[in-house]
Amino acid sequence: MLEANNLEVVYDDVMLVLRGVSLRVPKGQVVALLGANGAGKTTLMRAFSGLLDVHDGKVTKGSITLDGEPIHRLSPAKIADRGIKQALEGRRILAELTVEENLKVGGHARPRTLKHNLDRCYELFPRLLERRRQSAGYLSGGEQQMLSIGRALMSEPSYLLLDEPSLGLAPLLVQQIRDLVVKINEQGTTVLLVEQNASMALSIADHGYVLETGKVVMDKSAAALLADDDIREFYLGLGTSSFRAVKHYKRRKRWLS
Amino acid sequence: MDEFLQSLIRGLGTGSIYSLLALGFVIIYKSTQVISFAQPAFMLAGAVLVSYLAPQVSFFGAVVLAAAIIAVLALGVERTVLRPMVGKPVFVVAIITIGVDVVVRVVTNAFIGLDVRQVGDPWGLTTMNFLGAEVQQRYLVMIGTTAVVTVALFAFFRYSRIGLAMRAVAYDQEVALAQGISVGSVFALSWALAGGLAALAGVFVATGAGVDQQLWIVALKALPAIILGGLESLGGAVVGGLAVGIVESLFGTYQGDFAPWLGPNFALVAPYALMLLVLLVRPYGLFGKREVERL
Amino acid sequence: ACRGGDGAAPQEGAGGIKVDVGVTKEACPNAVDKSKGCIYLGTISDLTEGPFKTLAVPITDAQKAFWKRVNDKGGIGGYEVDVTKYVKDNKYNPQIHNQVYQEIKGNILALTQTLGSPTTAAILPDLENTQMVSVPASWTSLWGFEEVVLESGANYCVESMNTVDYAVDKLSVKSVMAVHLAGDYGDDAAAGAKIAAEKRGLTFENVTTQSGQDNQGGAIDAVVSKKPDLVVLTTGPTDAAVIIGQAAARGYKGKFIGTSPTWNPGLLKSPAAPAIKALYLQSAPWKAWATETVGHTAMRAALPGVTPNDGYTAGWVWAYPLKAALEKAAANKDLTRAGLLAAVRQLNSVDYEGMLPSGAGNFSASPQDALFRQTLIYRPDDAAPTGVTLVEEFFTGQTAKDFKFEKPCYQ
Amino acid sequence: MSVLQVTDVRLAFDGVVAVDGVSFEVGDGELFAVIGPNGAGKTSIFNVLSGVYRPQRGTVRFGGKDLIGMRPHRIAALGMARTFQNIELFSHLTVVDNLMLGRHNHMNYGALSAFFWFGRARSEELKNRSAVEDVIDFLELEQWRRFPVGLLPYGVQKRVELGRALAMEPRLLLLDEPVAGMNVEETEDMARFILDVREELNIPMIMVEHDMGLVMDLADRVMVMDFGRPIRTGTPAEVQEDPDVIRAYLGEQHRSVAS
Amino acid sequence: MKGRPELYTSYAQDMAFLNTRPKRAWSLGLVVLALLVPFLITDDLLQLLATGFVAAIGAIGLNIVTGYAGQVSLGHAFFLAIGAYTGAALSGSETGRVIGFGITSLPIWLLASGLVAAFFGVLVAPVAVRLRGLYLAIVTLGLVFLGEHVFREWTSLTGGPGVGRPAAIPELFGVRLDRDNAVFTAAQQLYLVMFVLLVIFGVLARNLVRSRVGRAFAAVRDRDLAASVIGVDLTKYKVLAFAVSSFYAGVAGALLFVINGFFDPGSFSLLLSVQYIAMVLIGGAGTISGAIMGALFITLLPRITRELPAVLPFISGDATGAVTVFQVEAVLYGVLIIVFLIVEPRGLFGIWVRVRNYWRTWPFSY
Ligand SMILES: Nc1ncnc2c1ncn2[C@@H]1O[C@H](COP(=O)(O)OP(=O)(O)OP(=O)(O)O)[C@@H](O)[C@H]1O
Ligand SMILES: Nc1ncnc2c1ncn2[C@@H]1O[C@H](COP(=O)(O)OP(=O)(O)OP(=O)(O)O)[C@@H](O)[C@H]1O
Ligand SMILES: [Mg+2]
Ligand SMILES: [Mg+2]
Repeated sequence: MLEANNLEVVYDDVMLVLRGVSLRVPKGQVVALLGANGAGKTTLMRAFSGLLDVHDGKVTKGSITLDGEPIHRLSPAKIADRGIKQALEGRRILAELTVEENLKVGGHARPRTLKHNLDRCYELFPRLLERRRQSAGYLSGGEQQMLSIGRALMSEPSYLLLDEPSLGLAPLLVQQIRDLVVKINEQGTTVLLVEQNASMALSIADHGYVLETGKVVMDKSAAALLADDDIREFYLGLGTSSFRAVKHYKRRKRWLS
Repeated sequence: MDEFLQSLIRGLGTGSIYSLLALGFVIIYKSTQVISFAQPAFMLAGAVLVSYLAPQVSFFGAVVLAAAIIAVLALGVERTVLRPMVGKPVFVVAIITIGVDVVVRVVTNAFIGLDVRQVGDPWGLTTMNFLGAEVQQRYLVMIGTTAVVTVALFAFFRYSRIGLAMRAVAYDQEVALAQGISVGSVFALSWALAGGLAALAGVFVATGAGVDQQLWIVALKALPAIILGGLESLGGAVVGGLAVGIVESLFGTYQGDFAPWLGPNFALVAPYALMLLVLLVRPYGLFGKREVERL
Repeated sequence: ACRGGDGAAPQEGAGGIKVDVGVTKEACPNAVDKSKGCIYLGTISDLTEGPFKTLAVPITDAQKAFWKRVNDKGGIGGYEVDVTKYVKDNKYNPQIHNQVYQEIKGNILALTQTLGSPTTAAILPDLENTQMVSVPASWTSLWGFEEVVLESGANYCVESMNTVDYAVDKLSVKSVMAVHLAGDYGDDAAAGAKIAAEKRGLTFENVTTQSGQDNQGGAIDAVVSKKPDLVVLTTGPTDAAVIIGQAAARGYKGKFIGTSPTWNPGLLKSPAAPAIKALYLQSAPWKAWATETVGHTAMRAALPGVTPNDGYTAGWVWAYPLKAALEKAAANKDLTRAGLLAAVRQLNSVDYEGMLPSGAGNFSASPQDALFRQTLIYRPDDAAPTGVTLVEEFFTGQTAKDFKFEKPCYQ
Repeated sequence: MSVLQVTDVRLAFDGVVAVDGVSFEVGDGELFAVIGPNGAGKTSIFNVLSGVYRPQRGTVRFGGKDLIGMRPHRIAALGMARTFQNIELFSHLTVVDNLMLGRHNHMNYGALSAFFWFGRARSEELKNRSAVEDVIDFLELEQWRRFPVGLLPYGVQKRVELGRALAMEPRLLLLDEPVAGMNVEETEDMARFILDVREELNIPMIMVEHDMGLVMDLADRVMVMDFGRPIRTGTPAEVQEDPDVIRAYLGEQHRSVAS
Repeated sequence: MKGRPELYTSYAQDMAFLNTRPKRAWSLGLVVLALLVPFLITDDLLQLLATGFVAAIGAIGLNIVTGYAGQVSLGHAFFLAIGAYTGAALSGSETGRVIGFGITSLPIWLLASGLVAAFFGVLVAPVAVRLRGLYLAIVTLGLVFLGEHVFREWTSLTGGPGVGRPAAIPELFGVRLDRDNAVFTAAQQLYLVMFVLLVIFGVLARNLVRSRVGRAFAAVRDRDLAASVIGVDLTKYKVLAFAVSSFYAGVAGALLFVINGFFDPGSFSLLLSVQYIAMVLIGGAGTISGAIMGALFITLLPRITRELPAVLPFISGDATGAVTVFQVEAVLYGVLIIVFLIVEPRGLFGIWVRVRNYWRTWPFSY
């Protein structure tokens, strides 16, 4: 089990971004993490994968434990060795490398099973196979997203942290990603899923957390969250019927203020 | 013809020194996107070290030892002053390497003393017959060594994960970290390799006449070489270095007859002219890859 | 000026001597006799990174020893001389040279060393303005025309004339090539060689090269392809080793004669050593370290334990005229800058304690009359302390003897 | 009257065919949407329109001119503005400066007047500054004016990008995935701004977007692409029911997932 | 109005040159101080400061092409050289050894130096605009080497290496600024002139970078493709940046050696270019005041390192011992640059921003 216990994170020594977050990712589950932009979801992910340092961030209080053992002082390489892998937000493919090189970089920590993992990736994303010799920078936005996920899978992580995997993907692919998450989860990978597409995330998660300005404000089973009125309105957008209607409603609000 | 062949081989000889230097620059660039201006100092330090060690442990022992010591020194420099700069703008880092160069060079100078020092190589200036031309042995040794080093480096980068890891680190350190690549080790390795190569090059330069304070200037010849070859290409570095050596040598031999209007000693800047011409046609050098640009 | 200027008004110093800048009633920092006042002399030299460090350091050291000896012998006119407080590094860069000069100029009476010609040229107008007497550490023929500069020995121009004459007379050469660095050091020598070659009816080639071991290809190619009987070298030591070694390796069999900055004893251990021993001779403006004269002996005694190097000899020799000028000024009861300069103009010979022949050190006559025109020739020798032994005593060649000296040779 | 006519455009990169035989027109005041699977060539079409890529075949007519071969800044001067799939703001500059850059072609004083500032440069700067302030008002960016855009939240950056395009006073606006990565609330905001642009400024638009709710709600007409080729063009309702579109792009479950 | 210092009632006010009260106060204070300095300190320091001011003009130029337009140029020494030789040749007198035209009026040769350098900037720009990053940097470095070759060989212009020629002659309204006169010493005059010139060129540059042109530079730097799509002509602005930058370099080059009075072609080496890059980076890339601070820092640093050993008790003042004071100086120079950039990679301007932010929120610094 991967756990954050009462975690506090500060950027640049001054910006307090996480204020006592506790979160549990039990082995074998899919946990969804929802929250508005800037709530601190990515920050939490970075804390798990040890990448805070790159951003001048620090854990100032609390701890992160993997099966009870604290890991928040370890280097990213050590953490990756223990099977925790973050697919970074915003694709972050290595534009100058080819598609295949990108995948190989992803498999850095698992050199022995590289071949096997490559094949698995190409099977999941045939599009990448077609483009394997191309510079990754020339892929379309969605193809880059596939590559980013594929790269994360290359190291056969036991804990996979996915940061907005459906961003910029076509509806059909969103479904595929969703199915993919289910599938790798069934194969034994634990998943922490950050998503703006809350309906997609909650449809496959076992448990969900809602983060707001650095605090966990909701911590319920996915089913309970799906039924929650606030969640339905603010995260699932189920309150309104059409954007045109929203427009007039908001316009009025603007006039009033 | 004889003259031409001799000139060519001399060019290849000095060119192979430039290649070794260029390889060092390229290795550091590949992993950090920084041009390390500390290379000249390491080169000087390597030659000076050999001049001290050779009487004790024989020339070859001294070369190996010096390359190793300079590698460790480079590694130490990387640890202390470059590591805090991870993720900082590369041109700032480049200026820091200039600071390192000043420090290492001044300290090294203090060990040179008043007399020109000798590295004690076994070749001296003896010549041998090669393809019908009289050429100095040391040039052949340089060419041979460079070939061996190049092949070894190629194999290393090809068959180890490190080559790819280096490039990943260079393009995006956070991504590399997230893949479990130890950015620190990659940096350390590249600095150490580059340091060792610089030391080796320094010794070769010094085989001609000895070590003096100005030896470091030779390292600047690697700059047109790496641009000619394309900044990120090991093969390019080798080809670029040889091209610089050959162009210099042939210009030295023939320019006075064919193009005296270019002025004496044009040979010394000819590599830069060549570099400009090549870049007009290929803006990323001979083997460089065009930068990926997309909207 | 609205603010106290830099030049202090003349005052009455110890022993009724008039003083202004750089002379104090207080004793020198390391005074032998604390009751004496102090004359401060400045040194601007190439002490760390520049190309002439290996000469500059011994020069500076030797001058320190020289003035210490003067102090030990009772100083000058009730003063001792300090050359340790205002020592600056110019890195052989004219701008730095000027900057450090500006820093110290308000505290010194004169410069006991200003190393290099472009560097010194950068402060020359100021030296003239402030009447600052200065001792160069270079042998360009320009100094003969500068009143404030106290040069010693034959300049490069004259030295190469003598070199060529020597080679014609003793080695019967028919063709000369000057291989030299750019700048007045090399240009001056090349100009001298050319004048002599013309005078003696030799063919002459002029080849400029750049310092740096990898930069000698052009020069070597020129030597090997033109095969002159004599190459007059004015480069740095490693440059010379590369040129001589490689040219010999490529079959060149003529002679090289280089000026003193071209030489370094370390070359005798270089791969080029056999070639150097076979082909190289060195010209010199004065006698080498190990010579038995009063001055040489005193120098060796004053510098115990050092590795012999003719940089020391140069530094030591160069200091004599300034010592003579200071003594003359003190005798004139005027140790102001103007007084010192006036004293220089009264010097028609300087006692070099045998290091230069008598008659050397004339600063009162026109350049044409005052110019010192004698040179020595040395050859490499493993056994000698500075790697060279004498082959030809002080001589003036035909060319130099007849030469009308009207402007610096290289101009 | 159509503002833009694209006929039979084909674009390939050594081996990869990105766009093939694409033709369409955009009418005055129309909101035209382009959808399709990832890698279908949507962004590539935008890049052709704005002159970043040069197609091997086909014509693009805009404002009475053929755009093929024209350099990007010339096309921009004709009134083509766009936003980008991955935010392409000048991250070190403030919001105001980014928007002022949008007005680059509405000023035409040169370096010499810039040096001396007073006179021409100053008056033009002032005039354009107030135009920029109108955009700031319009997009409700007041509170962010002086922030370097790199520090702004993602949703706001997307809005600034729209603002920069609007500041150009375009005759055609290209929007590449304007709500990708946004949460529900931000998406609603953006939808509102798009509608405002349309209704108040009456600027024709081409929009690429994977959020079907938005596309189906806002677009007048939709073109669906797959493998670089258009497979269907029609009203949202028509397109939504097309079996080819469902198979290639939407997927059977889309109605349950997207709105 | 205290308490609401940043309330603007018009865009004009908002966009004014010094748009905040502290900026106005600071600037005024600095100018007054700078004008008092020549009456307070010695000539050698004045000369150093004057050199720093000139370097600042050059650094501003480099900052325009590198800091603002993002084109890293290591070729600044080349353009400095062109300015220096234009100025020296125009104002110098014909000596038979070097050419000279005797036009000693400072404004004339200064402008000409800038223009000639700008012309060369425009000449090389077409090659430069095709290149990026380090390729550009090293190609411009090539310019320095090729330039050095030309200057070495063209002795009638340069006097030749190791020999050199007198620098430009500064004469303003018939007054020779490089000579002491009844009112001022040469150092005081040069200091004041260089200061005034720095203010002029600084203000001009500041105007440029806050204008349409400056924004276009920044756009080219941050994201050139996007810039072209919103209507910025990349080639034009890259060429313009090179031209302006070279103009500044030309001006600075012409003035740089006036203080020394003498220079030789050896001055325009890689080292000089690197120093200017260091000024820009140490000052903080992309700010005018940063460039000025950086230039002063780099110019004064050797002097500082020369003074430092005196206060460090464990270093002997020995000039020739095993560890000499000069080696310590040289090492200090390197170490100070390293430490400085490690501690504050954003440069002096970054420090300034920190200090300002600290005081702005003081005493509530959290
Ligand atoms: N490197 C950093 N330095 C300073 N502040 C930062 C840094 N990275 C993030 N922040 C701040 O921390 C807060 C949380 O950011 P974070 O990226 O974790 O949010 P998020 O929930 O992932 O948002 P999004 O949905 O936009 O990805 C934000 O207010 C952000 O401005
Ligand atoms: N410069 C380029 N060089 C090579 N191939 C390219 C280049 N630009 C685009 N491609 C290829 O063209 C295809 C179309 O890309 P494009 O970006 O237009 O897709 P898209 O429809 O916008 O997809 P998405 O919705 O994922 O953004 C992709 O397969 C991509 O790999
Ligand atoms: Mg996030
Ligand atoms: Mg796209």
